[in-house]
Amino acid sequence: MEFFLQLLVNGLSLGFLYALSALGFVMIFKSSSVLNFAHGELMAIGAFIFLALSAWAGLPILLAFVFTMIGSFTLGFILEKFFLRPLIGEALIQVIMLTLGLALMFRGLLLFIFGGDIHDYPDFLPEALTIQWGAINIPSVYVAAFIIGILFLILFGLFFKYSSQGIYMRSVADNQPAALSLGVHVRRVFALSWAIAGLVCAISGIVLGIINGINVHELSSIGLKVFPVVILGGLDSIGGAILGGIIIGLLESFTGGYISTSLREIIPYIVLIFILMVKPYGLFGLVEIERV
Amino acid sequence: MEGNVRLLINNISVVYSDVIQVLKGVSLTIREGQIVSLLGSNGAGKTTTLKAISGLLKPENGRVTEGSIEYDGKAVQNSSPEEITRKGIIQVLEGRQEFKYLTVEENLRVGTATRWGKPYQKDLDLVYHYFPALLARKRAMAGYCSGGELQMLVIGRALMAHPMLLLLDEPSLGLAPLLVKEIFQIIKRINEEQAATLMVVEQNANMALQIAHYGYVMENGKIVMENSAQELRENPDVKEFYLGTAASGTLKSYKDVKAYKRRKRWL
Amino acid sequence: MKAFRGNPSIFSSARPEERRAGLEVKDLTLKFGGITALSKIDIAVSTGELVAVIGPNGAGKTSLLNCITGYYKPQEGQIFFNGDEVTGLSTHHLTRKGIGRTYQNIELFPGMTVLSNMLLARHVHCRYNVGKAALFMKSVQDEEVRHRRILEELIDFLEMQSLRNQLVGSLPYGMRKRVELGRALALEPKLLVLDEPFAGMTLEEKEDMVRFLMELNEAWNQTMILVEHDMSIVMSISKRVAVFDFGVKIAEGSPDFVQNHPQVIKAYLGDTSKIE
Amino acid sequence: MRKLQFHPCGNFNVSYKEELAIFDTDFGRLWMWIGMLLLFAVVPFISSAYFLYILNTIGIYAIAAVGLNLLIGFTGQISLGHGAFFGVGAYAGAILATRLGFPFWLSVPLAGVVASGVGMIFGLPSARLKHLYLCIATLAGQFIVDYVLVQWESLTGGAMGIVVPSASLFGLDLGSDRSFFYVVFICFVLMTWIAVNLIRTRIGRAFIAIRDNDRAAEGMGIPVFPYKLLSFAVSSFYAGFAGALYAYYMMSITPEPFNLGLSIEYVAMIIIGGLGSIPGAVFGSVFIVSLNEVLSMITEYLMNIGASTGVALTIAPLREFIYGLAIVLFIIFEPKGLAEVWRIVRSSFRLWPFSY
Repeated sequence: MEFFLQLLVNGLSLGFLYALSALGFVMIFKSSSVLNFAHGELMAIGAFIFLALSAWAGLPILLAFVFTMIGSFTLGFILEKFFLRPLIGEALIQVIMLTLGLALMFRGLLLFIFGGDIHDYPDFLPEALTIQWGAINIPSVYVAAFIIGILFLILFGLFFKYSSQGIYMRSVADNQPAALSLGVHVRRVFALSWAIAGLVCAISGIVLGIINGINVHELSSIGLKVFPVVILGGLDSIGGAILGGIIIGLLESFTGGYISTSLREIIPYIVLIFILMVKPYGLFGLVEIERV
Repeated sequence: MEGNVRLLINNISVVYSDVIQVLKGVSLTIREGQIVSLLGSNGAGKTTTLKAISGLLKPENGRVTEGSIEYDGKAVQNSSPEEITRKGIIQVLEGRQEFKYLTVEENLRVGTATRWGKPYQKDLDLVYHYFPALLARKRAMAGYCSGGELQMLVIGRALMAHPMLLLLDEPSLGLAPLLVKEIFQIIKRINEEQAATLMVVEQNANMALQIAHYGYVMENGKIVMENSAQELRENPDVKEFYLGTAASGTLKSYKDVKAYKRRKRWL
Repeated sequence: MKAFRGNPSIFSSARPEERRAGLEVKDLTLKFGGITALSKIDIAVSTGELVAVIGPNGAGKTSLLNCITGYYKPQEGQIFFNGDEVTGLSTHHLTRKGIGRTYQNIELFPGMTVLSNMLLARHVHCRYNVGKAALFMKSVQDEEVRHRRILEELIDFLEMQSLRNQLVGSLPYGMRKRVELGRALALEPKLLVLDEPFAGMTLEEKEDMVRFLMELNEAWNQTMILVEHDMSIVMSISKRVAVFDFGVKIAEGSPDFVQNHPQVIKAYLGDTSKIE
Repeated sequence: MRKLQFHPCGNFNVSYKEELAIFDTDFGRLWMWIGMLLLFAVVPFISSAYFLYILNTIGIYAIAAVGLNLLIGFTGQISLGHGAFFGVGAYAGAILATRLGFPFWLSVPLAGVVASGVGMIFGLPSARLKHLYLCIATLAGQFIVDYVLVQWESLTGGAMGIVVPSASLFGLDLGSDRSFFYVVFICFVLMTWIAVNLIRTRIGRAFIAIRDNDRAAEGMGIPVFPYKLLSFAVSSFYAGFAGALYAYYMMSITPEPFNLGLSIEYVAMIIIGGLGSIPGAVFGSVFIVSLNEVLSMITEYLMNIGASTGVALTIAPLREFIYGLAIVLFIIFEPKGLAEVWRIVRSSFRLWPFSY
C-alpha cells in the first residue's frame, strides 16, 4: 500500500512536470498551429542560461531568474522572426522539419558549449515547501512545480478564453486571412506567442533541471515526451495538457513500479495510439469542423 | 449630395507574383456617405480592386505597380493590412471567412483588434441590434452556424471595427432571396444610420444598384462604365448583361436562352 | 481532328437501363450538435427528372444532399437507390453506384490541371489493379488512353478546350464551377447531385450552365437533383420543386404551384424583389 | 524515321498515348539511356572502393526515400517512423537469412513484405487521424519498433544484433562493393520505375487526391482509408526492401541506427529533395548522404589534429549543428527542394542562350 502511494505521488509529481513543460508547446500550437519539435532544446537552453548566470556568473538567484526570463523571451521572439516567419503558408511537414532542424542545431550548440555532462544548480528552494505526510515525502521542487503549473493553467486559461489578445491569437490560428482583414497584427501575434512559449519553456527547463540535474540529452528527450502528453489531452487544450501530463506521469510511474523499467519509457506511446484510435482529437481537443 | 472624396483610386495596375497582371489602370472615386457598387463578371478584377484598397494583396504576393490609392488625401497603396485597417478601411472577405472554432461573440470581439483595449460592449449591442439572429446564437461555435448567420456575423464583425470605409465582397453569395433582401436592407441602414461609406462588389446587380448611389462596371481589369446607380439601372447594356431584363423591361426567361443557344450548337 | 457534334458517346452509347436512377428518400431524420437538421423528409426522384430543392439558408438542403451522397449518416429513415437500400453507405460506395455530385464551395483540386481533375473522376471506371499499374502493362496504357478519349468528349461538350491543361486554381470562379460539373460528369453518374451550381456566376455564365444542364437532361435523360437560390433559373428549368424550411419539407410541386404557395412566399421568396 | 524532338516548344502530342510518357522529348529519353550506360558500365570501374561504398549507401537510401515520398509527398500522410520500417526490413532480411536460410533474392523482397505489414499496422491510425495527430502516432510507432528491436532478444539478438551472411545470387558472391553496386542500382532503377508507374496511373492520382482534399476524393469514388493503407504498405515495402539490402551490405546489424534520427534523416531527404517528386527523393538522398560523409570527414580530420589538445570531444557536436543548419537553410531558402533547383537549371539550359 505504501509502495502504491509512493508510486502515486511520484506519478502525480512527474505528471505535473510534464504538464508544465507541455504548456509552452500548447501556447505555440494554439496561436500558430506549429508543432514545435525543438521544445526540449528550448527548455535546455533556458535551464543552461539560468545555470550559467546563477552558478557560474554568481548572480543572485532572483536576478539570474529575471535575466533568464528576458533572455528566453527574446530567443523565442528571434526564432519566430528569422526562422518561422519565412515559412508562413508553407506545408505542415516543412514547418515540422524546420523545428526538427532547429532542434538539431540547438542540441549541437549546447553540447559544444556545455558538453554532455550533468550539471547541478546550487540549492535555493526553501525547505519549508517540502511536504512530509506519513511515509510519503514530496520534495520541495515538486511542490514548486505543482504551484507553478496550477498558476500557469489558470493564467493561460483565462488569457485565451477572456482576454482580447487571447482571442486574437486564436483567431489567427483559425483563419489567417480573415484575421488580417480585421486588422489583427498577425506577425505580432506569432512573435508574441513564440516569445511567451520561450519563457514558459525556460521555466519548465529550470524546474526539470533542479530535479534531474541539467543535461542536454535528458532535457531534449523530455521534449519528445511532450508529444504524447499534448496529443493525449488534445493539442489545443491547456486543461488537456495538464490532464495528459498527469495520465502519462502516473502510467510511467506505475509501469515502472509494477511491470518493468524498460517498458516505462515506451508505455506512453502505446497508450497514446490506443486513445487516439478511440478519440482522434485527444481527450479535449477541438473536433475539426468540416463542411461539404 | 456630393460629399467629400473618401477614397481616390488613380489609375492603378496590380500584378501578382511579378507576372500576372490583373488590373490595368483602374480609377474610381468613393465619396463620403455613399454606397458605391462595383459590378462585373467573374475574373474581371473586382476582388483584386478591393484587396488593393485593404492591403490584403500583400499576403497573396500581389502589388500595386502603378498609380495611387489615396485615402483622405494620403497615399495608402501597398501599405500593410495592419496600417490600413487602423485607418478605418475594413474589408469583408468573400465567402464568409468566419473563425470556425470561436463562438459568435468571440468572432465579433476579433473585430476590435484595430482599437485594442477600448470598451466594446456598446458595439456588441449595436451589432445585436442590427442582427438579432446573432444574439440568440452568441455562444454557438461559428463553424456550426448557417450560411445566413455567418454572413451577418462577418458583416457584424467588421462593424465592430468602427469602419470609416467598409468594403463588402459578394455579401449575397449563396443566400436565399429573402435573406439577400434582408442583408441589403441592413447594409442600407448601416449606411444611413452609421453614416458609413460602403463599397459593394456584387454579382446580384439588381440588389446592388437598388441600394447604391453610384456604380462602376468592370471588365478584364478595366473600368468600362461608371454612372449614378439610377442611370446604370436604366442603361440598356447593363439591363441586358447584368440585370437580365430584356429591352421590354420584363425578366428574361432562361428557357429562351437555352433554346437559342442550343440551336446554335446543333447547326 | 474530328469536330465535335454535340454527342458525348458516354451518354448516348449507354443503354437506357444503365442510366436508370430512381432515388427514394423515406422519413429521413438527421441531427447534429443538438439541432435537428432534417426531420422526416420524404422525397423521390425518378429517372430523367430534374428536381430542385429550395429553401432558406440553414433549412437543411445541403444536409439532404450530404445524406444522399453519404457524407452525413442520418439517424432515422431510409434512402433507396434503384431499389437497393443505400442508407449510411459511405460516399465512395455511393459514387460507385452512380451518384455523382458537385459542391457548394467547389471542392476541386486547385493544384492540378483541369484534365487531371477530370481524370481523377474516372477512377471508378478504371479496372486495372495495383500490380498491373506498377508494371504499367499494355492493358493499363490502353485503358488510360480510352479514358482520355472520353474526357476529350466531355471537354468538348462543356466547351472547355482551351482550359484543358490549365491549373484549376488559376481559373475564374465561374469556370471552376464548370470544371466541377465536368468532373462530376466524368463519373458517368446516373444521378447527378448539384449543390448551388449557379452561385456567384454572372448572367452569361449562368446561361451557359443552364444550356449544359438542359441538354443533359433533355437530350440524354440525365437525372438531376439541384439545390439553388436563383429562382428564375429554378422556375424555368426544373420540373418539380421541393421547398424546405427548418429541416421540414413545406411544399412540393410544379414550379408554378410552389411560386404561389403562401407558406413558400412567407418563408423564402418574400413578396417583391424591391427594397423599401 | 520520324524527326527526333529535342526542345519541347509547346504541347505537340498527336496521340493521347504520348501524354503517358515519362520523358516528353526524345532528348530526355536519350539522356536517360546515356545516364544508365554511365551508371552501369563506367562508374563501377572508375570509382574507388570508398566511393562505391558511398554510392551504394546513396542507392539504398534513395530506394527508401522514394518510398517515403510516395507516402508524404504524394499521399500527404506525414510519417516519422520510416527509419523504423527500414529497421524492420533490415531485421526481417537478417532473420530470414540466418534462421530460415533463405537465399538473398528471396529474403530481400520478403523483408519488404514484412516491413509493409508492420507499416500497415502503424498506418491503421490514419483511418481517423489527420495531420499532426497522425504524425505523432507514427512517432509512437518509431519508439515502439525501437523498443521491440532491443527487447525481443530471442529474435533480434537485442543490443548485440545479428551477423548477416554475405549475399550471393545464383552462386555469384556479392560481397564486394562493386558487385553489390549492381544489385543496389538495378533494384533502385526498377523500384523507381515502379514508383513512377504508380504515380501516373489511377493509384497515384488517388494518392494525390487524398493529399489535396480527402472529402472530394471520397466523392470521386476513391475509398480513402484503403488507399492510405496502400500508401503506407507501398512506402514501407520500399523501406523494408532497402533495409534488407542495407543489412546484407553491412554484414551485421544492431538496433542502434534505426532510431528517430534516421526517420528524421529520411524526412529531411525528401524535403530537401522536393516533396512530391520522385527525382527529388533521389537528389535528397544524394545530398544527405554526401553531407553526412563530408561532415564526418571534417570532424575526423579536426579530431585528429585536435586529439592532443583535448578539443576532440567538443568538435563532434558541431556536426549535429551544421546538419541542422543545412536543413533549416534549405527549408527557408528553397522550400520546394532540389527538384525545383534542377528544374530551373534545366530550363535555363534548354533556353540558353536565348532565355527570353
